[in-house]
Amino acid sequence: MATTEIVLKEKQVQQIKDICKQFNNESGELINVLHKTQSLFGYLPSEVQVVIAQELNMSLAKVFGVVTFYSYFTMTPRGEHPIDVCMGTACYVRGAEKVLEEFKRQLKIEVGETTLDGKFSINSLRCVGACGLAPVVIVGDKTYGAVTSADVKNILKEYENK
Amino acid sequence: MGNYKTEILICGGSGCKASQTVLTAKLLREVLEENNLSSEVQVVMTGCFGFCEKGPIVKIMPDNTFYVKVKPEDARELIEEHIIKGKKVNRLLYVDPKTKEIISDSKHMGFYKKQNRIALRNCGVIDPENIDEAIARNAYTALGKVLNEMTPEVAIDVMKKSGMRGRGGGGFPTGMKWDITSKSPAGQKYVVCNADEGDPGAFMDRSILEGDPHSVLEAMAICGYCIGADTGLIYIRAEYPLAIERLKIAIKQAREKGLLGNDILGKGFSFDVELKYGAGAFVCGEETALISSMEGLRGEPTFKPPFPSVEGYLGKPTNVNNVETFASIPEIFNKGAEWFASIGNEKSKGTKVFALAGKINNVGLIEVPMGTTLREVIYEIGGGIKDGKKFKAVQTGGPSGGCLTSKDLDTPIDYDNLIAAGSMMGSGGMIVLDEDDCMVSIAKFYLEFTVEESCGKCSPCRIGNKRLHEILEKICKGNGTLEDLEQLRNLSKVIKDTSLCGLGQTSPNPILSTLDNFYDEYLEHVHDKKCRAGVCKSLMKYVIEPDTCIGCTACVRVCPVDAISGEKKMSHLINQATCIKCGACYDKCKFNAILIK
Amino acid sequence: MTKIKNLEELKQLRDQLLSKIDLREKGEFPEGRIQIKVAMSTCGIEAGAKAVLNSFIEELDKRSISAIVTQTDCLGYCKAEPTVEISLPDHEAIVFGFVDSKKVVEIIERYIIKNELVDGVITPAQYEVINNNGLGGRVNG
Amino acid sequence: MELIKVTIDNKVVEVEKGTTILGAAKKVNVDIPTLCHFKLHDMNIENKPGGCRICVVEVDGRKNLAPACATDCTEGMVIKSHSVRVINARKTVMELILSDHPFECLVCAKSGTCDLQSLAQQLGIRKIHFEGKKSSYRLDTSPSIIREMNKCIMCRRCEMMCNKVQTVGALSAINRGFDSVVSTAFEMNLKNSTCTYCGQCVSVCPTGALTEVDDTARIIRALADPSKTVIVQTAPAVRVALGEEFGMEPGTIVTGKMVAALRRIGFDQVFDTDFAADLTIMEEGSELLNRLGKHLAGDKTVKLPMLTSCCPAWVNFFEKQFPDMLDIPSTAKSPQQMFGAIAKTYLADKMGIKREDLVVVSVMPCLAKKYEAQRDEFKTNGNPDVDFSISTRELAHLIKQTIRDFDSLPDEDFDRPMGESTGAGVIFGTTGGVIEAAVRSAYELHTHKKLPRLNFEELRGLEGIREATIDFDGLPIKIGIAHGLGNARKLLEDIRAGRSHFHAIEIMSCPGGCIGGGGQPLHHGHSSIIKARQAAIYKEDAGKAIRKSHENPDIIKLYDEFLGTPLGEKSHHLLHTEYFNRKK
Repeated sequence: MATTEIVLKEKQVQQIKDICKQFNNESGELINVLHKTQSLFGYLPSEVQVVIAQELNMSLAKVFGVVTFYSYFTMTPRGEHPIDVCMGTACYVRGAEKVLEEFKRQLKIEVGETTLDGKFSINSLRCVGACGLAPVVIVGDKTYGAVTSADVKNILKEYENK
Repeated sequence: MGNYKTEILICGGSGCKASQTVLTAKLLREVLEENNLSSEVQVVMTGCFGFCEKGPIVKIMPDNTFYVKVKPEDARELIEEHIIKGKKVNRLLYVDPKTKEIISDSKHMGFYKKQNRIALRNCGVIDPENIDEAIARNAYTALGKVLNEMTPEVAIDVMKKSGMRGRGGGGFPTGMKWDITSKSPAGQKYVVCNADEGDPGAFMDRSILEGDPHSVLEAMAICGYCIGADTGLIYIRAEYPLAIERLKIAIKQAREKGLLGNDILGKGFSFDVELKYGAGAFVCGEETALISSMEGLRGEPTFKPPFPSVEGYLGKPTNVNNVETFASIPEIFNKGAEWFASIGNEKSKGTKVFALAGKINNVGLIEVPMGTTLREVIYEIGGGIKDGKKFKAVQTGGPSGGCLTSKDLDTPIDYDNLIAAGSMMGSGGMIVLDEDDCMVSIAKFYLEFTVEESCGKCSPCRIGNKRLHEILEKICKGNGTLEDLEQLRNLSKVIKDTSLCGLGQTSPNPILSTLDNFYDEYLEHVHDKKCRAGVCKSLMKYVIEPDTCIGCTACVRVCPVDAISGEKKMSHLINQATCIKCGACYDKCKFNAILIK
Repeated sequence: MTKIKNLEELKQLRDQLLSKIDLREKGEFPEGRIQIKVAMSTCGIEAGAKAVLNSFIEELDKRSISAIVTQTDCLGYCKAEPTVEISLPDHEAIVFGFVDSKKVVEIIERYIIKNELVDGVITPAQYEVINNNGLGGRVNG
Repeated sequence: MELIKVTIDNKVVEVEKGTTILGAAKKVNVDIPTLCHFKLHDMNIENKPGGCRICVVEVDGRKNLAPACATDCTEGMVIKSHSVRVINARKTVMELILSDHPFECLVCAKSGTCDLQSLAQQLGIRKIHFEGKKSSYRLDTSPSIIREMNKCIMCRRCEMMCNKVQTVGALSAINRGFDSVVSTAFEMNLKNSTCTYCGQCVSVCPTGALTEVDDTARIIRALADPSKTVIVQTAPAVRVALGEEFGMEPGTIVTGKMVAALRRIGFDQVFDTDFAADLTIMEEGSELLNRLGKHLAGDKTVKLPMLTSCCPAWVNFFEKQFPDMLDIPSTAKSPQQMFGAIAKTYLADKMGIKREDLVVVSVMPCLAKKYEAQRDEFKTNGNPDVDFSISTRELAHLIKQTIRDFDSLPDEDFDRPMGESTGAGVIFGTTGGVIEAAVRSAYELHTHKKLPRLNFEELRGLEGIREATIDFDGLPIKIGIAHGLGNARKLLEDIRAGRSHFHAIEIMSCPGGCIGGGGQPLHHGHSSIIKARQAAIYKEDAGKAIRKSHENPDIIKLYDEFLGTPLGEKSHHLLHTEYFNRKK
């Protein structure tokens, strides 16, 4: 895994420990613990998983096995402006793939990656339930509906100087 | 309370919220305040109205006026015109696309006419964050009735008589499932609500949880009473933050009212509900995988038997039903098994919620009696195909389902007919496809999904689906052979025959059904190296028709790779070597001068 | 919040709470209900339509009569403002002119409850639908 | 037990309720091929993920095929084990698996013993109709084990062994779908993980994905070097298993042929690790008596129970997972390392050569021994006490490379002095053996009386955790035995929680002890093989003239000439070690 190594601050370790404690340090609560931790750090670097494995008294390999199983969990930090392109069927048949391709082309990154400057990351989602707006793109908290590949440039422009 | 003269209901479902209904609601309240109307007019944020195509929806009561596509900037006009002057804002009213008639009562719209909302009965009607409104609409009376009047056996019998079948896809009789779990040796048991809606293009479970969480909680408690469980768990996708929030509120309010917790309604029955979160794995919709995931493990399915009803969560008997199933149940007890069984057809009773999407005019969430035909759904409720294009197919059952074609349009929709037609009910995704859709690409789309979502535990699904996808890619690139088509069919059958769980057992369905119904399209890809829908990039190119092009340069400006050249007011040319076939020029050209060849 | 102790209490609570969503229930299924539409155009408001609307709601409430009270655009009879259209189940809708709070009581007591004829009715024949912007579209529904 | 009738390929069979189709098929000699399924019957070890889908059969009335390994029989079930549909499905699934497998069979370490290879042969695969992306992973080499996950077929046997049986937790399935594979946390190198090198993953791997590091070439090079004297020691469990590699019945004792073969390969001297095992008993037994005595005298600083320390994977296990309990195991080195320490001092002196010119090779049933030999604390000026450690399987390869007919070799004896051993040394090869050997000596050293009996049946068997109380002439000594690290963990946790009532505990990492070691010939899930090896060990013991370590004349001589007394200064220096916290 090519993640940059980080050193957790004591306070951060304590935060993870507190989360584990909230769930009684039960290994069966691993997924809940990972959710809470990810919402705290934005991602789940290996160092964080080490603490969780220790606190829940389970093997690190198992924790990693769970983290890599679920697409919601990520070991790479997302961009400042995370771009989610809905690839649900409704969006797909209305051209989401072209939109996704265009984001990838413009930003020169693949799905799941973050631009070098840390500004943007691209993810594809499975149905955000806004099928009436298909194809849907979400950047941060903002939702864009009926997006075409020609709109991509303008959407990115909105964030370039932010 | 109760003194409001008018209520403005505004959709607070995820889809409409994406279109800023929270802001709209805020502005509505502000304008009301400005006009000293806050005590007379109440703005209520409800769940989804279903008519997503026209969202955001605002409905004014008791005037029964249904406004569509309401944006924040419309708030002032709505208050000043409709509320203050009693004047309808015509431009925000629904216009029937055929008759051009303005319709303000949703009941008279084609979209709603044929619907019968049981699972969705409270969605778009009540404020899901206020238990009082749910109670006013009969919430928890079914639970009260069951606790007061029925033994678990009798209640299970009601379920059996109702003919209810699981709405999650398989269609297993719900009463029978409850019966089996109730007969598992006593001790700790669990009721699990499967809210891990993973089918891309289906969002009924989310809408129900967002719009009417109490009906699910109530039904889970009824189930708990029937099978002898005191704990309910809702396994919900973490990608559904709004549904999670509303469920949390609902659980809290139900506890405060004593409708969850100890000694519910004084009958000595205790039941409480906790949330467990999914983390983005479609396979967790499969009940054994869901249970693994709830236990904090990788969401890998296990071989059945043992079924969860015998050995489920933490090894204890567990009854798993999905959201829509639960949401329908209180009405069965309120109105009777006979009432429910009278809706639908011979083998499939009640109603089914579908998420209608794709190339259709009325995208949205609908609930129709079982046995409604596809034609009714697509042409009457759905309002026909978008942009006057030609209907090609409708995909049901998501990645596990198949494509139905015009020959199936008059087939009554039920579990068995859909399977007979080569598809399945699934969770209720219904994607309409038109002439611009390439059926090979559609199959490829679903296989890509399956490949991504396969857990990897069994070899046919792990490797077989990958190979299927690779063959489809090869075909779409124009490198397919006739043997590949044969290979697709054979491999699909073996994968179905040998896979461990429902995901693999159904994942080749999109291929098999498109092979059956659109073999000529496959042949064209393989033989003629042609994609008639112009979707497969390797088999198509964009060209400018010199006679039609007026040289407006719109395409030049939109082309991301500067592949288009030409003088102003002169016909343009696309450099095929540079063109990345993104289609931006095609979408942009107002003169239909760009053709797909 | 106090806990609900039994089914009876739940049902009582439900009945109390019904009023909370009454507007929605009534509005969705107006058939078979008393419908009162108060014309609230500029002319109507100037003539006191708002007070009339409030009186209707209050007086009906006092008598526990369930009715749908809505506002509507000008009924086209500006000289007789405030005007009110009332439709009782199984009856043709009729319009009253020059309605005030006193008249409201009379209309309720006599026309709505006892179904007696009350003065001030403008017969349908006297006017046409001028503005189809009116709530409900057609007045003679 | 309820009996039910099923029909398999027109044969009616009655089986107990709860029997799988696979089990029923065995009863009527119907061979249903399996791949991921793995069962060590007598040890309660089973891998049944139902994942490979090779064992599918057709069941009347069922819409899809059923995996025979995971489907229970039901009354009246009618099963077809090789219909056209079944055969087609099996072959297709097999082709799929092979389509994501490197075609390197000719040069694969597992060639010839590979389950996947033999299954492909059995199913008559001649062409793979699918092509596409193949999994590609980094080769991971550790001191003991090589992971070549391109060859992984996701049978999950290793994961089951590592987690359920051994509770080591170094491995887990990671990722999902086509990218899923069994790996370490963060796909780190095995040597950075919690791996103990017990090798149980290797011993169950059906393909070449997990293999041992092959040291035979280095040994051949050393043998060819005229400046080196190369000696070899062989562990007790090797002699009862090596024959299997040459087609002999499991449990055949090939001590003499093995010695003869090693001489023919070119080893200058062939010694026996059993000698070192006797030495271990002298040290460990004395340590136990010493600790026991102090403890009984009320010295609270002395910890009891004392745990054996001769199993290197076990040492790795507690160093990595129980670093708070490093003072509980005996400080005695393992027999392999005692042998090396004595060989490179006492023996080298006797032979008149420098330690650098003496190459000590060990043949072990074990992969962790490779790592143990490389530990820094077992080196003098960088020169290891044991230069190379090879497994039983590697020895078999070495023999096959050099000797045509192992079967017809004469029986030969070990060289002296380090080839003389007792029955007590032999039984080190099985679970319960070390503690039995210790009891035989400790009893007599403590009571100064002759043992009334030599066989301690109460310490023998294959139960995962066993306990017995041995009367030391009025002093009841409570003994615990665990094999399999999962069982060891339970005893350790008891000790940590203060619940343990034992005086001494023997721990072996591998199920069955060294006879089931990670370096042994593959048993392919037949626990009868492990049982046969165990019986052979006890047979070898029973046939020995001397069966108590302290009566080994060469051991007595070693103390007289060189070491002095057990636990003495020299012994302490050469034969004892210390443990390190290796938790990460």
